[in-house]
Amino acid sequence: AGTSAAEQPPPGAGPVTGGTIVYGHQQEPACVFGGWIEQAYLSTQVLDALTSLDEDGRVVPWLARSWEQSPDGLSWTFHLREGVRFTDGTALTAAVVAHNIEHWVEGGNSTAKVWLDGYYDSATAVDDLTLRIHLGKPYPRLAENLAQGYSGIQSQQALQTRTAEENCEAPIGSGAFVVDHWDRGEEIVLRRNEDYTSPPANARHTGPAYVERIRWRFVPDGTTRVASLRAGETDAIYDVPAVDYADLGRDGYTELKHVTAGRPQQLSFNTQRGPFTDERVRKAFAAGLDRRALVETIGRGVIPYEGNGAVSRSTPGYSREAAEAHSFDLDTANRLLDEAGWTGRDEDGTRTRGGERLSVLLPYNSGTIINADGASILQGVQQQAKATGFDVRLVPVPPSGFFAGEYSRPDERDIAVGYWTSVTAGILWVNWRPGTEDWPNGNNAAFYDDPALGELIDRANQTADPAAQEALYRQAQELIADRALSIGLFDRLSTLAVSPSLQGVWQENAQGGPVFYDARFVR
Amino acid sequence: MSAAQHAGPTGRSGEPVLSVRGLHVGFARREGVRDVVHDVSFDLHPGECLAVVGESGSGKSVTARTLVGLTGDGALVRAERLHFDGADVRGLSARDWRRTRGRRIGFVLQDALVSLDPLRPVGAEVEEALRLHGWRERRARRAKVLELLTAVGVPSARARARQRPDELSGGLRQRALIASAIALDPEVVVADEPTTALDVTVQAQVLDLLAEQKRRGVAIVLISHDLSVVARLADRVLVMSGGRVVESGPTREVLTAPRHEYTRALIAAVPGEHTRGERLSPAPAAVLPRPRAERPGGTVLEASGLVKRYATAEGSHTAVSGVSFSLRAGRTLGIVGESGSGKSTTARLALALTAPDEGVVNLLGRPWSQVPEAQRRERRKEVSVVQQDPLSSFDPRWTVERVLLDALPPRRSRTAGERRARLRELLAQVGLDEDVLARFPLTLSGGQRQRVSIARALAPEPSVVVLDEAVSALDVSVQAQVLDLLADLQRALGLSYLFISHDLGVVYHVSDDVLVMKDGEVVERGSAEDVFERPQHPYTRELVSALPRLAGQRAEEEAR
Amino acid sequence: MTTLLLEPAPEARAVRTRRPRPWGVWLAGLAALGFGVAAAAPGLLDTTDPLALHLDRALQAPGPGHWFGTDEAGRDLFSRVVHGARPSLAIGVGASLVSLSLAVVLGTLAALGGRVVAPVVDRVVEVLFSFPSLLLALLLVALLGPSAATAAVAVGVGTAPGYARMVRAQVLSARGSAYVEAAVALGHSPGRILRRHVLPNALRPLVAVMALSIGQSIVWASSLSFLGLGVAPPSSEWGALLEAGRPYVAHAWWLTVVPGLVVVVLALATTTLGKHLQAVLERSAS
Amino acid sequence: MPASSADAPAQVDARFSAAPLEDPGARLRRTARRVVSRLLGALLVLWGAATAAFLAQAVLPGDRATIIFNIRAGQPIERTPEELAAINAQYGFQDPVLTQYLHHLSGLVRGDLGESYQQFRPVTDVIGEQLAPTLVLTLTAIALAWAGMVVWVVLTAGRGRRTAGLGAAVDTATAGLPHYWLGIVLLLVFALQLRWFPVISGNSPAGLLLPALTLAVPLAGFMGQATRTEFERALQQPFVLSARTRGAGDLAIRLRHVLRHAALPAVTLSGWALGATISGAVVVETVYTRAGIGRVLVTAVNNQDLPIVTGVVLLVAALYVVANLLVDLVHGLVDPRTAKGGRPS
Ligand SMILES: Nc1ncnc2c1ncn2[C@@H]1O[C@H](COP(=O)(O)OP(=O)(O)OP(=O)(O)O)[C@@H](O)[C@H]1O
Ligand SMILES: Nc1ncnc2c1ncn2[C@@H]1O[C@H](COP(=O)(O)OP(=O)(O)OP(=O)(O)O)[C@@H](O)[C@H]1O
Ligand SMILES: [Mg+2]
Ligand SMILES: [Mg+2]
Repeated sequence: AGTSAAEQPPPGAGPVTGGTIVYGHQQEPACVFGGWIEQAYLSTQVLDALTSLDEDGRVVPWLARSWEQSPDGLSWTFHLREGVRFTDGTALTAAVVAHNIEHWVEGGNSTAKVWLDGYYDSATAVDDLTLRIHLGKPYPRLAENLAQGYSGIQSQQALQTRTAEENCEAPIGSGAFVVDHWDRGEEIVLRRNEDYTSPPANARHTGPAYVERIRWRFVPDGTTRVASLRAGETDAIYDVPAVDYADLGRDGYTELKHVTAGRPQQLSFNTQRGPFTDERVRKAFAAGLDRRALVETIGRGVIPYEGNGAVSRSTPGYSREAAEAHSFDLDTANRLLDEAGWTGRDEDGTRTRGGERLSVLLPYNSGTIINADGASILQGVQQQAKATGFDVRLVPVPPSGFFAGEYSRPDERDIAVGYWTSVTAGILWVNWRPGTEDWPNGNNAAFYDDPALGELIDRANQTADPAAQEALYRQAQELIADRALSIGLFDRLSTLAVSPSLQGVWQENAQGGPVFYDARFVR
Repeated sequence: MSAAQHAGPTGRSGEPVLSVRGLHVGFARREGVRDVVHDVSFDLHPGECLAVVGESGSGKSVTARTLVGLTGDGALVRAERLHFDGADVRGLSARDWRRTRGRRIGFVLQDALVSLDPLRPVGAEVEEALRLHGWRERRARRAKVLELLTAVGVPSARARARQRPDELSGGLRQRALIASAIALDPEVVVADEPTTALDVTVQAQVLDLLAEQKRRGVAIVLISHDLSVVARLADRVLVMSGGRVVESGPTREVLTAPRHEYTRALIAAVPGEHTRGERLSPAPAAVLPRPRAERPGGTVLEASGLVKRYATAEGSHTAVSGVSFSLRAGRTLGIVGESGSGKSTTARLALALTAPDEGVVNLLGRPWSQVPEAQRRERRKEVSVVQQDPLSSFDPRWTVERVLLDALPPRRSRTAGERRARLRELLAQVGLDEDVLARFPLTLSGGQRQRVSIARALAPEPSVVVLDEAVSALDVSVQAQVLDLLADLQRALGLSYLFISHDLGVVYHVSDDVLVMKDGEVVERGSAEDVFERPQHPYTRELVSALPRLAGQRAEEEAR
Repeated sequence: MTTLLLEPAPEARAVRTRRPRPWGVWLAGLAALGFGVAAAAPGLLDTTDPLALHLDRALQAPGPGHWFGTDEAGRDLFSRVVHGARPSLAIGVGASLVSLSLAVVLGTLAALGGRVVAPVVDRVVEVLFSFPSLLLALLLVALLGPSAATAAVAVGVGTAPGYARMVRAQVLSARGSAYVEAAVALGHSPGRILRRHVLPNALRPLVAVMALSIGQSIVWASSLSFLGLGVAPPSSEWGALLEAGRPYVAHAWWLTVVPGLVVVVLALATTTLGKHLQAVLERSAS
Repeated sequence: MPASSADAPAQVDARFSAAPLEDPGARLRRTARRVVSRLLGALLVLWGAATAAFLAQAVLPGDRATIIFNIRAGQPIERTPEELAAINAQYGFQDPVLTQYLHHLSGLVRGDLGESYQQFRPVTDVIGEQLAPTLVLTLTAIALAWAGMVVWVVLTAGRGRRTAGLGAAVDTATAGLPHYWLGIVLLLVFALQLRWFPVISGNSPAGLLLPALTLAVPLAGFMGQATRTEFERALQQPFVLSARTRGAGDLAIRLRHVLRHAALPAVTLSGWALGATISGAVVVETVYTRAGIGRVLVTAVNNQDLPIVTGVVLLVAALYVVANLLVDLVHGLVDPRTAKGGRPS
């Protein structure tokens, strides 16, 4: 149904300013600013960050005109743009930014905190427009990380004087848009900031945005989103279902696709308990899957297959070699399992060893982390693994249980699945840092506490020279692939479909969120 | 078809308003068409009342409904002639029928008490007839409704019109129904059992109402299985049996000198003062007399100062107040009274199914109502009950056999064989075949059900049986059989009966002593003869005078 | 003699005692038999593996080879529907059982509990009634994890209060009936009367109600799947199938239409049989 | 599913020779007594619901502070006690359960439902702004369901084997339509293909019809099943024949007499539907992109935003109580016989 072509702008039409963009997004967050990617997307519209990423993933100036690190890498100096004012009239100063960073670390944004944890020490205002961030360890990719939507800078006055509710619903930033109002359950309406002066360096124009308003509607159902775009009720939609992707493109809609950097959707094996403590079993599992065929069929050619279990292809320092490890090879898989002693078979065809079945538990968070396509792919994994004698038990975990920490302990699962967006391979540190007694690492999904791997990643993180750093990151990825600690499935995508009458929409390069600052209608 | 078979004009001139010849009505069944009315013919003149009598299922209602084109689903109607007011109605369209019904032919349905929409005020029901036939103006309709209700004898019509049927007594409901039937001054009124289920006094009023219509020139078809009703109103009678007219003629002739055997049986079956001590039904019921230990003489059941109150939405309602009686061994105590007078409540008190608020009941000389139920359970076999509505008194899932087995006292008959023998004995006592054992009560006829109910009551070998309206739901002829059966059983087994009925004739027929109740109180007591021949209390007098009698009895009385 | 049919009018039909339509009942019986076989021995109807992937045959429309088409991973929908009968019926029957047993206990207590127990039970039923069934389901899933059993319990508990009221009314009416009075008059003990008369008569209509509720339960359970609370994939439970097919509704109609139709057919079949049963019971009871 | 047959109408009773003309004082007292007992009952239900909600929260797995923290952060990991201290202190999670319960109740008594853990807003605000769309949707759906059901039943009930059979089959089939399936199909056909309605309904009046229809069609089928049985039963009642003998036509009888008798189970069902909306509406709200309580509830449960969950539970209980009162009222209007002694069941 609904294969009608998009309405093209009439011939001779040209770009105009003004108008309201209706944008169909999938999830409604609790607040505009926060630790979720949904919030980062919204924050980017109303809050400016210190830095931005260009199409090649390079850091470019935003609120920070320029920056430099001290030779020992332990202190960063950011020179702020002059004359920037928050929409409550207060000025952007180094003290304000320092206050923001302290605010995140103290719980104001736990995702921002994750990126600074372990490195960050303090932030001070050297003068009005010079900010100094002191680190405990060198962190060469700090500037890239500050480009994420979690690091939007808010008015200090607003943070200090307004209620939590007000700052949740309409944070005060210096961004291209301000929150006009929020009809919960329906939409957030953003209004153009008429006095906007501080676009990022990779923006395509300066001054206020072209369009007057954005109606950021929450349309949870994928079919409805596509239908609304086709019916002309929305000008752009997020998260195009794979099955609609080709049709929309053919019918004249502009499609944007961003492979988010960071950890792709992957399977991490429990290396502390159960059958996967044996490396051969992990490798056999990997070899027994035709992951590419599975992803490409169910993803309908839209969702890219990702073999690398550590980072995705758009991440600086990505290792292709790691991605190509463990190709589909049933013979190898069976041989490895035989070697590991799983030689018996029960009536279902599941392998056994000494009366124990080769049964593994794969819980996943249904709905938020794993969408419908993802769930299908996991079912495919389950089915393919059956051929080599694995009994994969899939357990969809509702969000409430998931966040309550169900299936988070080593004795509760054999495989973990999930992604983590990031702008650098620094995500490796988050995911693979060995936990210690006083600094446990709940994000180490493989429960793989290898000081050598941790040290390797840490060294990479602290290496200032990009080439040397990337080499170290690659080394870490290959180590992970080599030991089959985690195997990749598919890349996490941010997709947009835009009506032909709207031009100039682009995706910011940290997480693929839509940027409407440069967008304008063609009439 | 002989002329005698249809009631020809008897001394009346002019055109009949209704003329029927050779009417056959059948219903389509899976097996084919089955006729239930055969070859019925009659003429009806203005101001004349034709009665159709016969036992249940004889085709009276079907004939009546056919007269207004509402025979029923799958009905096949054939007639040589079906004329209304000189015009053939056989080919009438649905629309024309609707114009005729209500306006030219008024119809009072058989189930009068449920024939008014229970959710609407009765005024609206009467008004509907007017509205359907061109009375456009609401105010005029309202006025007419009040006029009609007043005319049929509804007191304070304005208030009553606003009440719903459940707020009205049966008599008032029946009157409202009649009001809606005569609202448009129809030429013909068909009244199907207009007085069944009414108390005698009310019955008399309704009959008067119809007589009034007759006087005004309306032709009336009166359907009834009650000959005494017919005797009061009808000019001519059509006796139906098995869908056929077996006899017809002027009322007095048919009732005093019945030619057909069926008519004679029908007349003989009507209980009353004449029939006391006599059989009502022609065939004697087969009773196996069973030798039995003589009961000690004297009082078996004794009640004194019984009071029973019920809490209602309006407060407390006294259903029974200060009732005392004593039932002597081997005798029958009749309780008679209009609906709601507390008869059933008295029965339940006597059975200790409900506890009296005041007063006591003694059974066989020992306290009965005052002891805990656990102590009574053992003694319950001494007193049995035949309930008002036999069908609902059987568990619908149980066969007759199970019903009866359940009633056998466990100790007397231990083995299956003994029990079987006892069942056979019981069935023989009540005159039933053994093949009813396997059947469900639902599939039995009314008379059979009542017999099963009686058999169940006899099973524990009681000395007292409480019979609550044991024959009210039955046809005269079946009623006659059951009454005879009860009498036989009493004689054979030495039973004592507490016999409750609203039917004076029945009570007179069976009772040795009588209690007359009104509004929960006993207004008169004494021997049956005293109460019925020499009523003291005005209420009793009113009852007795309202008692309809057959034309034949009338004649005799007049002669006396 | 002339023959005429007087107004074969609708009113006439009103007089007729309604008889069940035998062909409808036969069809329903046949369908129920089919469902029963699919649930008991799916291998008889379909020998293929419902979960086997055929990545080269994804999203094929119904046709030869794949009667009901294939899904996004090339799994055969016919096979899935057949193998989904067992969990689906388990939910339907399980939910009905849960709901009716709860209803019987609550309803009987509410009717016969006397002055102390009955009002308490009444209130419990009311609170259950007023508690959003969705929340109940969400809570149960949070506690027990998503599975057919959870879905059955969630739907069952959610629908129980309605039935409990029905049972209460039935028990009350049976207890007030003339045949119970007759049994009392015969001197039978209260326990015996409860066992022999009150409960059997009060609960008899529930047989039909149960048949009616099976289809309904499956539909309700399938709504749980919509919220991700239904049976865990890759189960072929029909509600889960429906939900899994939803993203493809505009491209592969069969993925939703077929399981949807199956649920509707089941509902029709059980309802028809239930009504028939009710009619049979009523005929022997009234 | 309320049983229709169970609510037996008050037995026809010839015993009251005439309704006694009662004194107005008694009636007033009786009404007052009934109002008070109804109010008490309503309070009990609310209290029960609040307690049930509280208990449900208590038995849910997981540490509440962790959940709040994790959801705010979007990361499902273990937290250190230091991280959780602030949240524990803020919401009093360390207090004994009984203290928390009493605190909870005393808040409710004051009309304070607390503040959302995730939105930092008073629960009354969160729910308040979603209540209207939900009510509008439900009431419209109920109205549509009634309209459709009445037309369909009046046209098909008791009209011979085939028509009546078809009518009943359609009832059953529509009652079995899952909301989300019906919703998507209606959306694709009427909004996308025919463009009669907006795809995103929002809270616009034009966007109300499809979502309401989605809820209404299965409800109509559901009500139709109950109504049809009663309708066919009523068609066989003597008063129908009685009306015919007055010359009334078929349709007039169906509409003026029979319908009213058959309506009671549907009235009861409507009351139930009003209360059950929350569960049914979430699907429709999602498909049609409407604001409403259903989505609030699902989000809140997923987020374990317990103050909102409790608030919704109380709201639904209150709705249920109100719906019940309305149902009683309508019952009394439709069948005045029941008004006297109150509704049986
Ligand atoms: N609509 C119908 N369809 C089939 N058979 C019918 C129908 N109406 C009546 N009958 C049958 O026709 C016969 C005559 O019934 P009818 O109602 O005329 O009896 P009746 O003389 O009025 O009896 P009663 O005194 O009990 O009212 C009965 O056997 C009855 O079962
Ligand atoms: N269980 C009860 N609760 C409330 N009122 C009752 C109850 N049983 C009987 N009554 C009332 O008590 C009065 C007497 O009723 P009862 O049944 O004894 O009358 P009856 O003489 O047997 O009438 P009928 O001839 O109609 O059977 C009536 O007004 C009746 O409404
Ligand atoms: Mg009759
Ligand atoms: Mg009585």
